Parts: sequence; structure tokens; C-alpha cells
Amino acid sequence: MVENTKIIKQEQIGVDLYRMELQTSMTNQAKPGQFIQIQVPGMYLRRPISISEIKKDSLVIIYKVVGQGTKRLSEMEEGQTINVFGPLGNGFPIEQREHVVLVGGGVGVPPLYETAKQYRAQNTKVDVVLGFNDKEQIFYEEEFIKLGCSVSIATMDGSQGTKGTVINALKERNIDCDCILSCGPLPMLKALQNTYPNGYISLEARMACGIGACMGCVVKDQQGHAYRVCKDGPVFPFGKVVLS
Amino acid sequence: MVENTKIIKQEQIGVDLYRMELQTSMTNQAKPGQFIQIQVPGMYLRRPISISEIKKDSLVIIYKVVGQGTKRLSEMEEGQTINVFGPLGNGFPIEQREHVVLVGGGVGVPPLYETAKQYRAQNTKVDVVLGFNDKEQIFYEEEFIKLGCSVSIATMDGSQGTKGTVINALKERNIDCDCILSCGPLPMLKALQNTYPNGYISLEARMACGIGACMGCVVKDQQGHAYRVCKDGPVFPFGKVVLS
Amino acid sequence: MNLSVKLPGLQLKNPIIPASGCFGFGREFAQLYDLSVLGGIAIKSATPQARFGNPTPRIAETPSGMLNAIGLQNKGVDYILDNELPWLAQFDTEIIANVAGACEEDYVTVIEKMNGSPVVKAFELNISCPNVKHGGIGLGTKPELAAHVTRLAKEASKKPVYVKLSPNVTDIVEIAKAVEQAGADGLVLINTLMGMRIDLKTGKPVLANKTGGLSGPAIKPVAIRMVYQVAQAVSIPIIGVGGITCAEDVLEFLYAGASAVEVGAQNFVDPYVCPKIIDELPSVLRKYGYNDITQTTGRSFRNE
Amino acid sequence: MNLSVKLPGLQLKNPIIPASGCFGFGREFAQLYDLSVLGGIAIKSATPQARFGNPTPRIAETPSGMLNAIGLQNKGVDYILDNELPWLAQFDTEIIANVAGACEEDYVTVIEKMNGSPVVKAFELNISCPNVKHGGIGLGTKPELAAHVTRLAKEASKKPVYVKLSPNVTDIVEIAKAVEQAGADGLVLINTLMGMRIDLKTGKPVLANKTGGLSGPAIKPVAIRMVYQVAQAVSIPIIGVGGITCAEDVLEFLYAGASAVEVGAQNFVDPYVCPKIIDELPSVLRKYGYNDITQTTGRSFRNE
Ligand SMILES: Cc1cc2nc3c(=O)[nH]c(=O)nc-3n(C[C@H](O)[C@H](O)[C@H](O)COP(=O)(O)OP(=O)(O)OC[C@H]3O[C@@H](n4cnc5c(N)ncnc54)[C@H](O)[C@@H]3O)c2cc1C
Ligand SMILES: Cc1cc2nc3c(=O)[nH]c(=O)nc-3n(C[C@H](O)[C@H](O)[C@H](O)COP(=O)(O)OP(=O)(O)OC[C@H]3O[C@@H](n4cnc5c(N)ncnc54)[C@H](O)[C@@H]3O)c2cc1C
Ligand SMILES: Cc1cc2nc3c(=O)[nH]c(=O)nc-3n(C[C@H](O)[C@H](O)[C@H](O)COP(=O)(O)O)c2cc1C
Ligand SMILES: Cc1cc2nc3c(=O)[nH]c(=O)nc-3n(C[C@H](O)[C@H](O)[C@H](O)COP(=O)(O)O)c2cc1C
Ligand code: FES
Ligand code: FES
Repeated sequence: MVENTKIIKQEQIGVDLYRMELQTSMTNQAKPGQFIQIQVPGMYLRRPISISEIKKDSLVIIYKVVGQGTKRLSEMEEGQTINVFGPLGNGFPIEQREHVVLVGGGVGVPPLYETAKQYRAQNTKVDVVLGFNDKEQIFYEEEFIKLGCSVSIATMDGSQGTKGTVINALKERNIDCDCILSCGPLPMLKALQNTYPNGYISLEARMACGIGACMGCVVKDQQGHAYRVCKDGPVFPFGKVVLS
Repeated sequence: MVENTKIIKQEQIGVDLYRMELQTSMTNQAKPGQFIQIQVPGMYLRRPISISEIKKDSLVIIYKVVGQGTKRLSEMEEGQTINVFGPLGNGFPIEQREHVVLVGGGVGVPPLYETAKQYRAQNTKVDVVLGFNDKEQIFYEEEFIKLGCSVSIATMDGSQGTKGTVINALKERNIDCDCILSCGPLPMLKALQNTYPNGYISLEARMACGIGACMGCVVKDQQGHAYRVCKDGPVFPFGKVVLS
Repeated sequence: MNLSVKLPGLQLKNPIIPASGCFGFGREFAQLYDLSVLGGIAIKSATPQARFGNPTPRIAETPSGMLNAIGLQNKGVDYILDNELPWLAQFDTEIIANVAGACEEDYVTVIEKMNGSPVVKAFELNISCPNVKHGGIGLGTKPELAAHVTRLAKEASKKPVYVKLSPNVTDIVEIAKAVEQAGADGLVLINTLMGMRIDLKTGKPVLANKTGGLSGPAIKPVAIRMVYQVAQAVSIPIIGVGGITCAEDVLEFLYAGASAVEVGAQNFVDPYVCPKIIDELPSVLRKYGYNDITQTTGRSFRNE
Repeated sequence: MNLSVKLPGLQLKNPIIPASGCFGFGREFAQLYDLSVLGGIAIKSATPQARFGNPTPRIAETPSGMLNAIGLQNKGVDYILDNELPWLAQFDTEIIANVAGACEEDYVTVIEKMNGSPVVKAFELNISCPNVKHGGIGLGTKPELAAHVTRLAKEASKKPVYVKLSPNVTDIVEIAKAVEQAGADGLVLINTLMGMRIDLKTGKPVLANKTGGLSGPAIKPVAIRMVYQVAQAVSIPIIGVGGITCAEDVLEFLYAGASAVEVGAQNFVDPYVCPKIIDELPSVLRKYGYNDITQTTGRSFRNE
């Protein structure tokens, strides 16, 4: 659905990092790992942003300012309305499981929050491994802990937690699991796929339509068949599509 | 000068008609009949709007919603900032005179207000004749009266004041004067020029630069010489330029 | 208020047609609204064989527009015939099959295969794509090439043939006349302008394909100009396309000389834009004094 | 940080040049800032005689851009020589004299008259305007016509000659090569795209001249694409122009293959845009790892 949503919260939570809460009636359709397409005033195309948390009457997003669109988004104020299209795509599976491991890198962390929340709600053991460049970039560690997740941090420069990538942290903590749900930069997703047998990755791609009509966002599987990140993803099982 | 001004007042004062007050430091340079170029968010070119009143720290403009740009302007809220370039052009002459007549039609009325104010400040007798389509369109009658002007109204449908044009009202009231300062639709300005010997008209034109560089807004004099409405005008003496 | 427009092969209940490549085969939009409200649908370009298209990134944003370099990704004419067209049959709307190819024979192949489908009411030749046989230049850039493919298509086709022109030419009128001469039943103007963006971080073009097609409101003035020029030079109908976002834009194209319009990239910005425009059209037409949409075509150059 | 660029006849202290027709002869902008901060100034097109230009309206707004149909209004080369150039002499900036005409001889006339002015450092031929001798088509739309006027200009000129190309062509590379072959010292890309807007109230074109030239950010992707294509095909320097609004846009043009840039319509939107860009350039260059602006030219197609 397309809806003019009200910004009920806009706060900076880190370096160039913002958390925004949007009042909307699409909450009952939304699933963790899905995304919304946001119409930022003055920009032509919509901006795809993951749903980070699903509340009763609102959705939370967490976004990093990386260009014009996210910059303007960050300048919007509480009380203003913003047009949103969604929820879109297929999210992370929420299944009956004893244990899941959520692995997030940088701005890949946001969609894992609602995922963790829903798994914790059914009492699944949730290990969370978050990777960042350095200590200053870390966010949402506390929030995952509050959900009852066990949280490990990896930083590239070793300024907090394991020095290195999320793979290093996973190894160091001896975390293993037949269901890893992940979102983050491509190299991280590749390493996870290559290291662990089962799990899911959430991809990013340049999008226009966001619903599968324009073929702007395609990826290939091993056989060369095309999949649309927006419609067939953004979440894919390990090994399904070729990461280039 | 180019300045980010704060909208300190935005109010609807008539059908599609708005009055806006902008906090600015350009007040000491501004003269009645000059205009400013307003950067409306989302529009490419600036919008030329006359200065209607010059206060100590703010300028008042009065504008009619006629298209996208003025519509968006009307949707802006008090407290927001808006980028303004000005003051631009040559305004109405403010000379030592016993009597002046100000003639305005529709949205040509606004620049006459500051003109009246400055003439009244030097105790000049000011007759004001305002023309509108109908009673519903009338604005600022009271404001001119408060300045101590004698105000006559003409409406095309006769719903208030003289039925007909400002010319009818001028004739009916037997108003004559060797200095008429006027602003309004072209037919009105033409009629004034043809009827009275001395005075000034303020013109409108499609503008890009607003400062005389692009040659977008030119008019011709009788000899075919070009004048720029933005730089050489918008106020011209009766008979100087050809009105087509 | 009459919104219906009759064109060769097409009984449009209104002049609004989603543009080829911007609507897939309608499946995604059918989840949002009933496609039967549409005047017609120009489906994604079909080629004889399946094509994966260009590498990604294929999309870049530009001021008031976007670049795309999809590269004609489609599953091939057979797949479309077997899977997409039968599904589209359920809707009460006119299907225009957009045809593309790497050489003239490709157009003929696709047309011959689709001739038999009762769902397809007309063909639209996309002659903007680079053509292998002619050193990669588009058939749409030379009058004789454009005329030639039009003639072949007309010979092969059992349905009216519209030719969609490329705007990347010196003289659009010359091409339009050549295509009319060659038997085209109608014209579609315009396809995308060729453009490019460079990523400052990598220093390289944003699109993997380097150049891409510019669409969106940015190109509307160019499209309007071309429709205006061509409409006065040919006597076959024109479907206008390029930067349409609202009912007023539609009217501008009709005034310029179009009989119907296609809406492209705006479907991405507002997925409901087509039904929205259809809803708004009657009141916009009324506002400007019309009670029949067909009265508006060519208004800008007709003496009244 | 080195911002200076050396081009035939031009010692630009930085690569920022207000574009012809968007800056008059600098008088109005000189009231806003010191013109000596500019790399150069491309003054308004000069013709042999004074021209009033087209009837008004001459200006229309478009999405992220504008249309103009000024029609080369200017007071003629003699007036410019006597009044504008001596006044411009006071500024420490490079003056590029833009030359236009209704036939080839006009270019020669203007160049011969301006040859003697020490203020003029180079000529820029505006070959986009419709040309009476050739049935109203622009000299810039045919390689042989473009080459011919370039050759005549080179023969007449005592200063380097830049040719400003029209983007309204099928093959910009072909034109660029022809002009290079004919002796041009540099190229300026691009002039405006031909466009149109229709006023819904009157039903007629907004511009009295009907069509006009589209400029502004809307056309930047087309300009970047053309600079990119031409830069790889010629070996004379290119001055890029089209939709520049900020230092990042400048860098995009340099990466595409330009050595300097001209800023047009944005001077109307932000009268201080040129000094603003000049101020911002060093930090933007530093951000992307450069300490000399000349390192950036052609980055997008150079192998590194
Ligand atoms: C499914 C999905 C979910 C996402 N979730 C989040 C999230 O939760 N938080 C977050 O911070 N970011 C997220 N992103 C990335 C986010 O979309 C981009 O950072 C954003 O679009 C950048 O816009 P911009 O105008 O600031 O940057 P610009 O670079 O100026 O944007 C130019 C164009 O490129 C596109 N673009 C640029 N970067 C990306 C990117 N990384 N992915 C896709 N398109 C891009 C923009 O949408 C726009 O069309 C997600 C992307 C996808 C595809
Ligand atoms: C010197 C001057 C003083 C003015 N003072 C006032 C004033 O005090 N109050 C007021 O209500 N209006 C005034 N106008 C008219 C005002 O500029 C236009 O109504 C306004 O620009 C319309 O913008 P829009 O986007 O709503 O309309 P659109 O029609 O969408 O605008 C499209 C383009 O046309 C231009 N345009 C449209 N109408 C006019 C017009 N009448 N004159 C000049 N440009 C136009 C716009 O600036 C814009 O570039 C003045 C015009 C000039 C030249
Ligand atoms: C993502 C995308 C894909 C397109 N694919 C095709 C295509 O396959 N065949 C075609 O003829 N035109 C294609 N086009 C061009 C459009 O049909 C249309 O002519 C163009 O986008 C201009 O209209 P607009 O400004 O409304 O988008 C495509 C355009 C876009 C944006
Ligand atoms: C109002 C206006 C007048 C122009 N006049 C001329 C001219 O006289 N000669 C010329 O060569 N180009 C002229 N141009 C074209 C510009 O120099 C420039 O090539 C074009 O506007 C693209 O740049 P921009 O997008 O930065 O405006 C004019 C452009 C505008 C907007
Ligand atoms: S963004 Fe259009 S298909 Fe995915
Ligand atoms: S608006 Fe540019 S000269 Fe008047």
C-alpha cells in the first residue's frame, strides 16, 4: 500500500545514523526483513529502507546518511508526513526453532531487530553477532540484549569485542547453528555462505519500482536464472544466488 | 543579497490569497515597488513577488496561488526558512508631492501598500483606487484606510463600489492627479496610460535571473529599444514602453 | 465525459497506457489495482530468445528522472505467448506487444509468433536498441533503416504496427515521415534519451552498461517538442510518452498532437499513478472546457 | 591544491566559467562579487548587427530545468567592442567571446572585428542557432556544415577557436571529429536540448517562439554522456556544460573528460553559484584524493 505516514520520532543514534518512527496502518501486514520504499521530498526515485521494528501503529527504520536522499530524510522533522510504499519483498523466515543466529554488519543490522524480537517472542534462543568498523559505529547492542539475545560484537579495528569480522566473532565464540539469518555488506554475506551450510542473506540492490516490474534489481542463480531482489528477495537462502 | 529568511507569519487573507512575513536583514535596502526572487523548494526557477510592506526586520509579501510554485509557497509553515534574493529592480518614485493616486488591480495591489505608507509618512494626500473582479476578491481596503488614504473600490460585477474598472471609479470620483502610480493587469495599465498624462506602471514578466543578465523579461520602447523588466523596471513611466 | 479513443487496432476506454518496460506484464500491478481500468498496456519488449539483459547496476537516479540500462531482459517470445498473454486475457484492456531485436529478422520472428494471439491488439516496434547488424547503431537513428524494419514488420504482421521512435536523432520528423511512408499505422514518441552518470567515489559510470536511457519529468519538454513537430508532419496517430506524472501532463501531450499516452517511470514513483490519472482526467478536461477527450488532440497547432 | 587549467589561449586560474547567455557581460554579477575570482567568462553571443531577439515570453520553467528562447538578443559586435570589452578589461579573468550568426559570413565578420581586442582570449562558436542559408537548420547538426564554419572561423581568427556543439544530433562524436579535423582548438559541450511546453489555459506553446532550449540539471546526464563519448574520440580539450549546480557536478564533468566547465542556468537560481563552486572545489577534490585538478580529466575511461 501507499500511505502518507506521520514521522512520530526522528533521532540521531550514531555517526550519520538515524532512527525514525513512522505512524502507519501497514503494521499488520509487515514482516521482519521486509522493506519500505520511501518518497523523500525532492528526490525522484523512492529509497528502499528495511523495516527495523514493527510496533502496533508504527514502523521503525534505522538509516545511515550516505547521499542526498538519506540526508534530506534526516532533515525531516517530527510531525511532518512522508509517503511510504510497502511492506515489500519477502522477509526472514520466522519458524519454530530452538536456536537461531542473527549476523549483521553495519547498516545491515536494522532488519535483524524485528527478527530477533519475533524469535524471542516464541522463546527461541537468539545469538546475535554484529560487526562494525570501529567502536564508534556500534549501535543497538543494548536493544538486542534487552530482548534476551546473547550479543557478540566484532570490530575491524578491535576497538571493541572481537578484532576482525563477524566470522572471527562466530569462530571465537564457537557459535554454530543450522539457521543463520544475515544482513550486511557483500563480502560478509559471501564469507557466511562459504563457511556455514544453512541460512539466509538479505541483499541490497539499486531499485526503481521495488515490486518486481522493472527488472532493475536482478541477481542470477547458479544456472543463470534471474531473481529480483525486491520481489523474490531481498532475503534469499544461502547459495541460491550468485554474489558478485 | 541572497538570504535564508524565516517565515514569521503565513496567513490566508482571501480566496487563494496569502500574506507572508519574512524576517530579513535586507529591509534597509528595500524600496516600495521593488521585488524579491523567492526560491520555492522543489521548483527550479525563483518566483518574483513584490514587496508589499517594509518593516524594521521583516518584509511582507502578498501572493495569489496560481500554479505549482505559489501553491507550495502557501503550504510552507511559520518557522521554516526560505531563500530570498533581493531587493531587486527599481521601485515607485517617492517624491515630495501634495497628492498621489495609487491604482491597483487584483494582485497588483500589494506593492502599493508600502508606497502608500511612505507617501502618508510625508503627509502626502493619497487616493487609492482598487479594482477587483468581485466583492469576494477585495483585500487590503481597511489597511489603506488605516494609513489615512481615501479608498475607492471598483468591481467588474458591481458587487461593491463602482461597477466596472478602476477607470470607471477614477471618473466617477472625479479623481485627477499628475502622478498616478499603478500596478495590475495589462489592460488596466494600458487604459491608464491612454487616459492620464503622467504616472508610473509596474509590469510583470516571465523571469529567470531577475537582475538583468538573461534578457528573458524584455519589453520594447516606441523606438524598439529593449528594456529589462527586472532591472530597468518593473516600474516604468507612462508611455515609456510598448504594452502588448 | 468521453475518454475513449479509437486508434488502429485499439479501442482504448481511456488514453492511459503504462509504457513498455515500466509495467512488466502487469502481474505486480494487478496486486495493487484492477488492470481493467487501463486504456491499454504496452508490455515489456519481447525478443525471439530469452535475454538476461545487462549487468547491474542498471538503475541510476538523476534530477527529475532516472537512467536505466535493463538491456531488454525478457524470457523470450515463446514464454510470453505461453504464460503472460493468456494470463493478461482476463483483463478488459488493450494489449500492445512491444517488439525488439538485435536485427531486423528478430522483429519478424516475434511478430509472426505473436500474430496468432488474440490478446495482442497491436505491435509496437522498439527501434531504439543498438543493432548488431548495423554496427550497434539503432535502427531508429536512420530514416532508411527505420523504414526498412517497419516495412518488414508490416509485411509480417496481421495487426496494426506502431513504431516507437528514438529521440536521439537530429531530425525526428524525417524519421517519422519515413516510417509513415513505410506503412506504420501509428507512432509512439518518445523512447529514452541516452544519458550517463559517473560515480564520484569509483570515478566510473554508475551503470555497468556505462550509458543508459533517461526518462521521467526531465525529458518531458523534449517529448512534447517532438510530438508537436511530428504531429504536424504525419497523418497517422501518435501515442505520446515521456515524463508524464499527472492528468495535466496528459493534456499537454494531447494538445501537442498525441491521441493517447503512455506512462513510464512514474509507475515506480507512484504505483497507482495510472488509475489516479484516469480518475482525474474528467475533471481536468472539464476544467479546460472539454467534454470529449478526442477534441484536445493537436489543439496547440490548430487554428481556432 | 592546484585549480589552474591551461587550455589553448586560456590560462584559467580555476575551471569555472559562466556560460554564454547566462551572465550577460558580467555587469550585473559584478555588483554581487568580484569577477576576478572566475576562471573565465563566456560572454553573450555576439552577432554582426544588433538583434532584439524573439518575442516574449522567452522563459518557461520545466522539471529541474528551464526553456529559453532569447533569440540571441545583443547590441551587435561594434557595441560590444566599444562598451563591454573595455569594461571587462578591469577583471583578472579570461574572456571567451561567443560568436553567432545567421550564416557563415556572420561568424567571420564578428571574429575579424574582435581579433583586435586584447580582452578576448578565445572565440567560442555557437553553431546551434538556426541558419538562414541552410533552410533554418543549425550548422551544428551536420558534420560538413560544422566543419565548414569552423574552417572559415579558423582562417579568420587570430585566437584559438572553440566550437560549442549542439546536442540535438544523432551522432555527437561524428560532429566533434569533423570540427576537430577542421582545426578547432577545443570543444564546448553542450548547448541546450530543443524542447517545448504548452500552456494548458491558452492551449498554445508557452514560449512565443514555440520551441526553446532546455537547460539545467535535467540535461546533465545527456551532457555527461556526450562529453564522455567525445572525449574518447578527439584529442582537443573539452569544456563541459549542462546542469552544473555544485562542485561535485564539476568533478563529474571532469571525470567524463572535460578540462574545464561552464555554468549556465544555475546562475539564475543562485547568483553566487560560481564563487561558491570555486570555494568548494579544493575540499571536494581533496575528499576524492586529488591535489591537482588536472589529474581528474577523463578519469572515468582511463585505466588505472
Ligand atoms: C532492500 C533494501 C533495504 C535497505 N535497508 C536499509 C536500511 O535499513 N538502512 C540503511 O541505512 N540503508 C538501507 N538500504 C540502503 C539504502 O537504500 C541506501 O542507502 C539509500 O537508498 C541511499 O540513498 P541516498 O539518496 O542517500 O544515496 P545516493 O547514493 O545519492 O542515491 C542515489 C540512488 O542510488 C540508490 N542507492 C544508493 N545506495 C544504495 C544502496 N546501498 N542500496 C540500494 N540503493 C542504493 C538510491 O536509492 C538512489 O536511487 C537498503 C537497501 C535495500 C535495497
Ligand atoms: C516583478 C513581479 C512582481 C510580482 N509580484 C507579485 C505579487 O506581489 N503577488 C503575486 O501574487 N504575484 C506577483 N507576481 C506574479 C508571480 O510572480 C507569479 O504569480 C508566480 O511566479 C507564479 O508562480 P507559480 O509557480 O504559482 O505559477 P506557474 O504558472 O506554475 O509558474 C511557472 C513559471 O512561470 C512564471 N510565472 C507564472 N505567472 C507569472 C506572472 N504572472 N509573472 C511572472 N512570472 C510568472 C513563474 O515564475 C514560473 O517561472 C509578480 C511578478 C513579477 C514579475
Ligand atoms: C526501467 C525501464 C525499462 C524500459 N524498458 C523498455 C522496453 O523494454 N522497451 C521499450 O520500448 N521502452 C522501454 N522503456 C522506455 C519507456 O517505455 C518510455 O518510453 C520512457 O521511459 C519514457 O517515458 P517516461 O518518462 O514516462 O518513463 C523503459 C523505460 C524504463 C524506465
Ligand atoms: C537564458 C539562456 C540564454 C542562453 N544564451 C546563449 C547564447 O547566447 N549563446 C550560447 O552559445 N549559449 C547560450 N545558452 C546556452 C548556455 O550557454 C548553456 O550551453 C546551456 O544553458 C546548458 O548549460 P546549463 O544547463 O548550465 O544552463 C543560453 C542558455 C540560457 C539558459
Ligand atoms: S526494483 Fe524493479 S524489479 Fe526490483
Ligand atoms: S529576468 Fe533575466 S534579464 Fe530580466
